[in-house]
Amino acid sequence: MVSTLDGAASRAWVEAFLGAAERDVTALGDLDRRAGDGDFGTNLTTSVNAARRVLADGDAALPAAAFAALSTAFLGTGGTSGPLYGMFFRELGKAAGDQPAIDLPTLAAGVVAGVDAVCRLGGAEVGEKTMVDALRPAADALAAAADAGAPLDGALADAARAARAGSDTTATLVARRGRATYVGDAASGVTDPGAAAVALFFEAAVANHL
Amino acid sequence: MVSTLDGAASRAWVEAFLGAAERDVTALGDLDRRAGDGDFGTNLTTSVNAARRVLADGDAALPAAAFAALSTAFLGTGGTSGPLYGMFFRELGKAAGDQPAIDLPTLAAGVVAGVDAVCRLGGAEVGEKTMVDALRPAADALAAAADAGAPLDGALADAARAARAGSDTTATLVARRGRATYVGDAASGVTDPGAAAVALFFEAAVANHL
Amino acid sequence: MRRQFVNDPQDHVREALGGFERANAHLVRWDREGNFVARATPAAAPKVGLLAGGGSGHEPLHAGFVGTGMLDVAVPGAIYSSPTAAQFEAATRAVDTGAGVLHILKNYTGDKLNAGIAAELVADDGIAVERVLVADDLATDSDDPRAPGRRGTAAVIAVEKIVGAAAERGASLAELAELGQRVADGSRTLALALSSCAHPGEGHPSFELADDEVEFGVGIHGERGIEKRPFAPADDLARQLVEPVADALELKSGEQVLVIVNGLGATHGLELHVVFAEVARRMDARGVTVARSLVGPYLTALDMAGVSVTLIRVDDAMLELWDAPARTSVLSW
Amino acid sequence: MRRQFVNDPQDHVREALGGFERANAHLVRWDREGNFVARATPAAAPKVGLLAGGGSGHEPLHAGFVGTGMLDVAVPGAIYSSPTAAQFEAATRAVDTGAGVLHILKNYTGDKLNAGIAAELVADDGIAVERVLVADDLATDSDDPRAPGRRGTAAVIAVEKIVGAAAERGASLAELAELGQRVADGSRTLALALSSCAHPGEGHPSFELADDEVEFGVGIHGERGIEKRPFAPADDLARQLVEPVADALELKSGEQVLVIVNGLGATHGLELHVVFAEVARRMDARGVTVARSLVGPYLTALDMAGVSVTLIRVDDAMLELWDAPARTSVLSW
Ligand SMILES: Nc1ncnc2c1ncn2[C@@H]1O[C@H](COP(=O)(O)OP(=O)(O)O)[C@@H](O)[C@H]1O
Ligand SMILES: Nc1ncnc2c1ncn2[C@@H]1O[C@H](COP(=O)(O)OP(=O)(O)O)[C@@H](O)[C@H]1O
Ligand SMILES: [Mg+2]
Ligand SMILES: [Mg+2]
Ligand SMILES: [Mg+2]
Ligand SMILES: [Mg+2]
Repeated sequence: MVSTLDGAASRAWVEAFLGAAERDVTALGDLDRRAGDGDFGTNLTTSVNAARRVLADGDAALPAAAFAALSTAFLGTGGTSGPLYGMFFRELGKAAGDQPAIDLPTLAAGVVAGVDAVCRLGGAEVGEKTMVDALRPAADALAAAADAGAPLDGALADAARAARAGSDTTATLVARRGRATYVGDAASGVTDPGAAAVALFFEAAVANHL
Repeated sequence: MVSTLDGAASRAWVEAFLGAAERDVTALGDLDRRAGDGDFGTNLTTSVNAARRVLADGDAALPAAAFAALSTAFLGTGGTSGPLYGMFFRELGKAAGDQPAIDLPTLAAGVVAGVDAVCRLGGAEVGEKTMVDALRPAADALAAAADAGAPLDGALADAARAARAGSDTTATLVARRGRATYVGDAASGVTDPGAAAVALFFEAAVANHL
Repeated sequence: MRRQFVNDPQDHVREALGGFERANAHLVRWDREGNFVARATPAAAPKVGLLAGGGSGHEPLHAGFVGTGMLDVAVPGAIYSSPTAAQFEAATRAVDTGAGVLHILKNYTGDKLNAGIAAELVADDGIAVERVLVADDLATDSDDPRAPGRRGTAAVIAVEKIVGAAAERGASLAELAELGQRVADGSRTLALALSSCAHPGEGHPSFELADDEVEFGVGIHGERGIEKRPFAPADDLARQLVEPVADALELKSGEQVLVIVNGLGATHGLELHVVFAEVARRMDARGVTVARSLVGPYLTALDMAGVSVTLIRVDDAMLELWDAPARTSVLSW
Repeated sequence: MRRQFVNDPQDHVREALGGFERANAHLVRWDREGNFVARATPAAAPKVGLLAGGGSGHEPLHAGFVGTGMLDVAVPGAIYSSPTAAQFEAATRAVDTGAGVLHILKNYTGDKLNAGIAAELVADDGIAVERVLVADDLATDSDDPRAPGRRGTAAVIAVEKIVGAAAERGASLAELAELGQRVADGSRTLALALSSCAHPGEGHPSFELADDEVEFGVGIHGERGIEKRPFAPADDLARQLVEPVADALELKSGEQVLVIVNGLGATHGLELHVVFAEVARRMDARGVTVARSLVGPYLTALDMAGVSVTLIRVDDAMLELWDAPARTSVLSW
């Protein structure tokens, strides 16, 4: 049973996410080609490469540094997903502050603040076929686990399941935000790539046996 | 037997030339289409119309005014023929000065000066398939007649025959000046329009029974 | 087939920025790290920093308007894409002298999102940011409150010039935001294309037109317009652009306008001036004074053949600012 | 098919001149009778009048360079045709203040003939005229003494700017003619086209190119170049233009040049700056200093897609004149 996430663990999580993103980038790009403008894959690759560079320069001892590296990388990437992910990860880093290790309440607070930032800046709500459909359930799961005093690893597993389930529902939704609105019904049956990448992020925490 | 050209006669000559040019403009334009860049007809029409306007404002009593009207009109027209004709007619006007009527020596001197100006400015000599092939023989005929003390009407008839003959020879020549050089052998057999128009000018004097 | 002078299409904008910086080293510097184009010599006295940013492919916009009397910094995105939040952030920080920074944006979701994020990021360090949003494209006017609003196009140039002069004179951030928004709100534009544009390295334009039709109401990204209309003489096409614009602004006899007849890329100067002549005659017919005008390729859509007509309602104070000195690579007087 | 904003093709130039005059009324006036474009406010002190003229279709050349510090008058012919002798004459008379008039001509038979005639006509009234003949186009270099000589292209802009500044300072006609000819003689240009141009009202360009070839050594009138070459990346094409030009001028390490990378009409600013970047690198490689540069559509061939590269050998005195103030609708500093 793991109760906190130190610098090394945070970095391992982030690296696992970058690896998973890289592995699935073609499939994700393909989703955007079917239900968007097709640049999600290119954008994601740019972010992943930039994140690896920033991570190398960061303070390996601080959890905040790992999330801040993701934030910097995504904020330096084009498209709609880049800045929104960037602000999401930024809230994670801010929540971690200068703590050498973060506990579940801290992580949950950061994720909730991150999802709030995405919703505020992007204007999307659950059910509009965006990354929010994966982010919000994950945040809710973490917050509930934190309230219940649950262990961190179990909470992350809950969050991953919730994010994946939320991502899967997007295939049944009609886009009301972003470029997917332009293709309308042609996008029905297609999972939202931004939501799928969120699922990858939380699954990376679990796969990495935190 | 006519020995001088007064203002009315000069004007009648110029008007006869404008009429003939207008009548033959399509055929002349066609020659330039076959052995040049095709704009001779348009240029000539512009000059003819302008000349009529300028002529209307000129002093009908002065031979110089009739030739000056042609000069002004042609100098205000594009192409290579416009400015060269303009300078040719300018010399005629200058030779006439403010005389109320001009005699053959005056006319011959003006025509010779005009042809000299064309050769100097255009750089062409006889045999290069240009207007000079009609102008020079006409000038020579007038000068010879003046030297011989011949009457004006006969001299003009000589000049017209010489100009026409010179113009006809251009069909056998290969262009060495102007745009006709660009089409090379394709122009063989085609009369030079600039030379043909010169023939029209001297023939107009004869047809007009000066 | 369309062809362009291009090496690596992915690197086209960066290569061009390198060339632009070198050709205009007396006026601008291209910060490669932050990826923005700032004045070679920053404003001496503390003044509000003026920033404009957006996708590339619209050159000379915006970098061509960096210099004394206009912008402090331009932020170029990839072709037809928003700059990143990181670019906006770095550029904003670079030109803040303590008096705050004005973001001059054309109304596109990505630009607003990324510039908005940058504003939040710099707010953490006490840098004040205000925004002028230019939304002049009449073709995208709509009553639907959920619609994204009119797109922003060439009116942004007038905003940059007028606000630029006021900033040079020490106007506050709030004053500049108010002035700029007033200029923007008094502006409308309509555009039409005779042929669409191709991206560097691409052989075909984004859409094809029949010989007898024009694309009416196009934007600046090679997207289709609102409808096809018959090809017609220049004066006729000019009227189809200017009359709805004048109507939308409800221009009254006695009012003054700035006119921008803008080439969208491949349209020749002779054509632009023929169009302008008719636009000016239409203003005469309404009793509206053409106080000042710009005619040329100022905001392009790559190699699109087409023209946009912008009218900007101005008062004497705005005109006085328009006439104030500017030293940029494009506008200079 | 190509289409243009045009009413009556025959009237296109005049309509455009009307629009140009109206858009730039503070700078120029279009004398409709004499058909020339002169400064709105003639030079105050007596100075040598600077005149440049030639066919239209090359806008912004030459009317865009009329104003303080550059030309006194521009003489526009029909599209791709010489102005008439009458136009040259009227324009020459209009700008003579007693100090004489300098005719700045690009080397074309018609321009020389008509301007030469005008010079003779005004000589009758004691107006002195000298001529600078710009013949920079390396593509038409030839050893044949009977050949018409190199065509004149973009180097004329440098002549107008440098001589313009010297005229403003009171240089004599003979001094200006000598200076201008020296600038012209130290200039060479090469151009290539990715597609040819169509006249206003015409649907098709003057020649077609295969997708994999470019027309190398084109002039500015839509005529074919000297040969076809394979289409290639921008840097490669830029080198094919700049290297022979630098060789022809026998540029040595330590010398200084003005560079003009000129768009022939439809080529986008991004592309021109990419080409310029490579041209500048080639100068670096030779140890030649790019002292100043112009990058943009300054001398167009209607809607031709292509670029010309001009190098102009300059000394410090010429650079000082280049930097002197100018106020024209195109160049202003
Ligand atoms: N308004 C929005 N709020 C939240 N997420 C959004 C919004 N618009 C788009 N997205 C997300 O961004 C993803 C697309 O990202 P990307 O392809 O990088 O941007 P763009 O749509 O600008 O090309 C979508 O799959 C969706 O998850
Ligand atoms: N150098 C020259 N000297 C004398 N006449 C010339 C010369 N070049 C051309 N011409 C004359 O001009 C005529 C063509 O005139 P025009 O079509 O108006 O001019 P352009 O050749 O410029 O189109 C030719 O038929 C020829 O007679
Ligand atoms: Mg996308
Ligand atoms: Mg996109
Ligand atoms: Mg001809
Ligand atoms: Mg011709």
